[in-house]
Amino acid sequence: MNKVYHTLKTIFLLGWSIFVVFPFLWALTTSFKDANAITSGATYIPWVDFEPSSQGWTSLFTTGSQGINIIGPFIDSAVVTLIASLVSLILGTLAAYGLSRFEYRLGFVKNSDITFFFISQRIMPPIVLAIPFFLMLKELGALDTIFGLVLVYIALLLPIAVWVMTDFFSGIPKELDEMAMTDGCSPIGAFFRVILPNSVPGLVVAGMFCLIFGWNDFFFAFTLTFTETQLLPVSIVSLNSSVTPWWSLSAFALISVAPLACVAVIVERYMSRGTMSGAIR
Amino acid sequence: MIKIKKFIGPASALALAVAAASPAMAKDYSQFGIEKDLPGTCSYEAIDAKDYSGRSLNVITHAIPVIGEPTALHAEQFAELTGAEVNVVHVPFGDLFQRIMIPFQSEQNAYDVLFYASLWIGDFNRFLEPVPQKYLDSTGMADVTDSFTGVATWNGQMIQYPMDGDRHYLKYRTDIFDNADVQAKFLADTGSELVVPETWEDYNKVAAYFNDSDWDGDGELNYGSAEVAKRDDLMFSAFISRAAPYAKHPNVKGGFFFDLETMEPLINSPGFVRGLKLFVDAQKSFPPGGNNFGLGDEIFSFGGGQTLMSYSWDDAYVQANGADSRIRNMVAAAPLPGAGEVWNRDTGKWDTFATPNRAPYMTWGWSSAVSSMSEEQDMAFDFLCFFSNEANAQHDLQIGRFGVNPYRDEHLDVDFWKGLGWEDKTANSYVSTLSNMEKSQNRVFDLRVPGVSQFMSSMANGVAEAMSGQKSAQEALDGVAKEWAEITDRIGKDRLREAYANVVKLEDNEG
Amino acid sequence: MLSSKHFFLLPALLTLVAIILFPLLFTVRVSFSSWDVFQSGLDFIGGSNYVRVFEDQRFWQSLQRLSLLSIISVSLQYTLGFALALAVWKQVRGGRLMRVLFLIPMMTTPVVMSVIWRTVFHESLGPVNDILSAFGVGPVPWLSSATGAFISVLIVEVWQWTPFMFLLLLAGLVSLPKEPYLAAAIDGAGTWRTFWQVTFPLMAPITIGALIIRLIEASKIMDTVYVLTSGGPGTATETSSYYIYIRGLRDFQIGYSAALSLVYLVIMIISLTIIAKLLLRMLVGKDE
Amino acid sequence: MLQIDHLTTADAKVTLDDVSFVFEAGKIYTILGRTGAGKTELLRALMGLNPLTVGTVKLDEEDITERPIRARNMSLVYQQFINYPHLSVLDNVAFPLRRQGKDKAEAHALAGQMLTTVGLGEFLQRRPAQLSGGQQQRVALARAMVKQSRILMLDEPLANLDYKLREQLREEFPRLVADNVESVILYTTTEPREAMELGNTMIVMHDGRVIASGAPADLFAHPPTKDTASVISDPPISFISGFVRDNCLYFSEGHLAPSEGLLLPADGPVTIALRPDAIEPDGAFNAQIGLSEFSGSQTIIHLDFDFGRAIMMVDGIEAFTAGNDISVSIRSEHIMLFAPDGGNITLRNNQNG
Repeated sequence: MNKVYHTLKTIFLLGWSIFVVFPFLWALTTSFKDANAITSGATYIPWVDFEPSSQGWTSLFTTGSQGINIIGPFIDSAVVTLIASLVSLILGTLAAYGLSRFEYRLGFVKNSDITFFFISQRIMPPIVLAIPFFLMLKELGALDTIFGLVLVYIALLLPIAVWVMTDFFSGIPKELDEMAMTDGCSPIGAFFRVILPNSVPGLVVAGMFCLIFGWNDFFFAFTLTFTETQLLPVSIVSLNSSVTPWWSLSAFALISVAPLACVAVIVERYMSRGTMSGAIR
Repeated sequence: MIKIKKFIGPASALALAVAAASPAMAKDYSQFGIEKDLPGTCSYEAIDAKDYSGRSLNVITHAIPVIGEPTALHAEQFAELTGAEVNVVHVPFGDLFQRIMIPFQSEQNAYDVLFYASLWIGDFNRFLEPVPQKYLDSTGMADVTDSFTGVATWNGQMIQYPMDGDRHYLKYRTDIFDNADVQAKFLADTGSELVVPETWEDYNKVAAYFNDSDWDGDGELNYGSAEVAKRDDLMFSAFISRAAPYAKHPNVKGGFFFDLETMEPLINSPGFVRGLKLFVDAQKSFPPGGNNFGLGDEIFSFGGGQTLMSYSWDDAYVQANGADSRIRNMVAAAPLPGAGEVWNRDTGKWDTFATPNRAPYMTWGWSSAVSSMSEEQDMAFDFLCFFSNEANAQHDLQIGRFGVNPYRDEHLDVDFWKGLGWEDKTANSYVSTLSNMEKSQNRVFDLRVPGVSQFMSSMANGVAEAMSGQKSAQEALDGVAKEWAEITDRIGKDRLREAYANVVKLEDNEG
Repeated sequence: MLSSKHFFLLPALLTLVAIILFPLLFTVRVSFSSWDVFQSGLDFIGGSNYVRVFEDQRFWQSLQRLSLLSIISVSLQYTLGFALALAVWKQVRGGRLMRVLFLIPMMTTPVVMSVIWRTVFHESLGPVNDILSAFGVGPVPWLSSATGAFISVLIVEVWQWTPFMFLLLLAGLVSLPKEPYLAAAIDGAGTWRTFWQVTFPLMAPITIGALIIRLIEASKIMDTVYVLTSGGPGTATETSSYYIYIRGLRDFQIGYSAALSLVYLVIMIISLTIIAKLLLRMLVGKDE
Repeated sequence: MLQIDHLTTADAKVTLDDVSFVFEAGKIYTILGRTGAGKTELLRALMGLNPLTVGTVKLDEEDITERPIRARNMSLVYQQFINYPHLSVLDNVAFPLRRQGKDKAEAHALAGQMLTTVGLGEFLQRRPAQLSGGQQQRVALARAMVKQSRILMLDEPLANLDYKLREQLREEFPRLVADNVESVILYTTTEPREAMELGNTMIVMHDGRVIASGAPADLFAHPPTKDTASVISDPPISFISGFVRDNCLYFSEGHLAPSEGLLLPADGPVTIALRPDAIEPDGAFNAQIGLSEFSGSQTIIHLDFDFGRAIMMVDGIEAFTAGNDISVSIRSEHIMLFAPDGGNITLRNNQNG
């Protein structure tokens, strides 16, 4: 029985690993193909199945008509994502702490309604907001700027930060703050001196989600910029012409995954230590 | 985005100015990838003489490579020649319209120069700057064919800058059609001669015969027909090509999509329904996944040698005959198949034609324009004029993935194409097919009216429903007609009629 | 106390309201106008856009399709994510590598990965049909049949978002208290019973949170459909947000798409609230 | 001196109802009450964590009702072992000193001393999570005491410890707090023994009110009300509704209760309280054995009499079979009498005794 169970488990894990890796492997081999290698049907191994070409990779670092230079967009993407994530994390953490510790009341609006208001922002499909955001940023003179995108991304990411951190704080006993206050801290001091240092796991998770959703957003980056500011997902679709260069897209996919794969390593470390206890609930 | 920034200090700018002022001495511009500069209003030499340093030009264009790559290339050259900063943004086709329209409607001066599908003229005309006289008089403009001058014109004024000429025609494999063994076998099997299809019924028949067999002997299965059938791609074009000969009666005037007088949609008339039935029927000869092919898939499929026939723009043709192609010079062009019976909406009857009725579809085509909000209009027009100058046009025509196709009389020159290594049949059939379309008196143009995307996406949706078997052809098109009537009401009949009259004028050869 | 409690909440609340208020009110206003491709003014046409929404079969069908798609995909993600989390929970050998690996799909950009998936599912040039043909299967119409396209979208969604469930559930498992397991072991409960009687109930709060958040995100599915199938074939994979996108940005019917959006929003908020309540009652046996 | 007047709270599961008391410095007050009696709420109200609807808190005649927590000079040890997880043991204890503005060296020195006092001198650099439960609670105690606050509150500090540790820490407790002569020490507990052992004064709470207070021994011997008696007794005291007639005490009609040496009230109904040690095996009363359980080295037996139920406690572990009959005697010196509503009742001299 136990043996059967173990075999099944191994098969399951192995199968899933293959499923996860498969598109990446396919992208890897495709990134070394050219048009001829692609139109002749599915092939897998360079030199054996097809003659490799480096065109997919070089086109990502070439400026001019032969490719898209992704270095600029890479930096823009990183800057926008990092700033927006940081601001969202700071504001979201403060708000989540407030919501988990104090009672707010405004007419019939209570804490749970405020939390719901935050989270409900995620329900809205981006398309709803495209035109209004465009007009708003136009009035602010913030179209096609990093600032404008950061502003919009904050609205996207703040709810995530509030969600994760509210859950996290509700897992930290209130007594900890009270103790800090009896020990001479103001409520704000208690937060910074005691709660915050104990919130690293929550902050890691919230930060991770902010980075993921910020880095991967396509729609707003696409609608709210013209030529000056260009984020990574948008620069890749500039290759999505009526003739799709499979090779460049594949190389690009692999590159764009790299930064967040590092995040995965960090997250895994916290996860296996079990310190995320309250971080996600 | 491709950002081209060229820093030309004051000293070199001065040097350029001096060079420009000094008496002409043919300079060598071959470092820009062209063979040689050709004389003309906006030749390399003429543009080299201009100094736009310190100014910048924002350009929106299609994704790389189709149109996107030549845009980036010529932007790079333009920047180098004039010292201007040229910012180019590339957008996938599906979103190009909204990316241009949102700034237009909200009066945001986002782009100076726009490259887009010419049929959007109905929506964009209010926001475009008419081409100044100076450019109308340019050498390049004089040679543009009548069709494409017409495409660029709105209410008698040229507001788009012609830089591409697009139309649908048939592409087929000569190694099969001209193969005596195959011909004999075809005759034996079907009882009829193997000829290039004259009607869409023939096309479907031939496609079905050759489907699912390895007729090129490479060990992989081959298929009958590759068509653009993906709903949100350019499927609407494919459908119109197929329906046009059945619905466009050479003797009936006054509108193809609508009755110009009443603005009643004609999209569910028997001609269109016949076309749709044949389109649905053709699916059985598609390669696997063929009913979800976008243009790119179609080009890969036919251009890669997988299918026997295809019809769309020149891209697949040029690619199939490119230097590194496996099927180079095994491909020829022919007019789109026609129809033996044509619906006559005046009499309400099918008229029979001894020679199949042809209705060449001058579909879509890329065009360019300058925004009327632009503060850099002089530079913008110079850029467009440079983009399509004689040397650049010749260069771009040769590269299939650029998507630039013949739009000047001089491009319809067999020797030019032979110069690229095309053999007689490949070059001759191409040039004659294109020239004959220019001469046709029964051409169909795109529905160039406000809200064209709504009409086309409604139509594509109906066609897709029929293709997937959700509805019959008649039901699907009845649904489309109903939606078209609603759209017409929303936009306003008079506004539409006014715009549509421009198209009908071209179709009825009055333009 | 008064000032400090506002110190915490107000910055975020005001920031969000400031960013979101205008777009929201604007959308409401636009939904009563005829803003279209030919006219961009804010005229007033009463509720006729809303009347049109209620008669729009395509919209309601897209909503049904969306419900089906998101419920199936989220259930699959949850089941698989839980199974994976349980499988690697106590896995020592290769455990870390697998955990990192299992997280990665979540980190990828949907719009980019969907392009890759499109090539994977390509019916004549892609590897899946090629491999299947080696077993004498196929060619499978992955993207060109209604069922195939629906399943393809499902596969991509499951690939991309199972890691999310995996992360939340594994983090939950790792921090479970040990006592109930001792008790179960003393009672002689087997693996199966321990799971249903100890693990599953203890994980209920995490389960609810994860399901709700995933449902919210899944209901917005857009990038995958946009790249993979464009809602086709026919309208087989056209979800609500993609339909709103077609109406709004492809057709440029801004007024009508605003009305669609708001109706959609109200429906989503109501149904998600109901689902949340139901889940709470089912899994925890209480309200709130 | 800490004086509270009419403390009343609202808006919580357990509310305080008009609690007044005067606490003196240097004394240990044990607050005894069942879970939900309002002990924790009282402490929280003192700290300013639970908003008051009515009432004042005065420290040395000064009204501190509206003062923020941090300015009240109080400290609190929680039932859960709560320390700052991110700080070392030493920094945990130094934390309040640092907040008082002491420099790092001084704070560390004082904290180190205090930790040595509580027996954790070797663990200064550990994190709290690396200590046992008892040690964690010692850290918490050290942190609470180190700042020499005027009011030191301990909220069931031993409740979550296992039996042995609890005994050990309870024994040590008086020594540990002996230095805090300036402080009012409040110690809540649910265990009568603990309250009686540790407290100079015992305060009994029930339903959000103080129902009795005084020296532990007095209160134990003469609880003023039925509720007090009930809270103080462990194992639980049994109550039987009886009556007095003709100067005789009856459990019920036909069941005369022993009353030698008891003062009895006037004729009428009365609540008879039987301490567990009032009943002993063998005697004139017959009962049926219900549940029996062991508590330490004693056995507690639930008995069903004809006139009601009561609990008997015997030394040693003995097996009593449920359902069997047993005869017991009831000793009158362990009987207490209350009014039928549980209140105090006026007693007269027993003419028999």
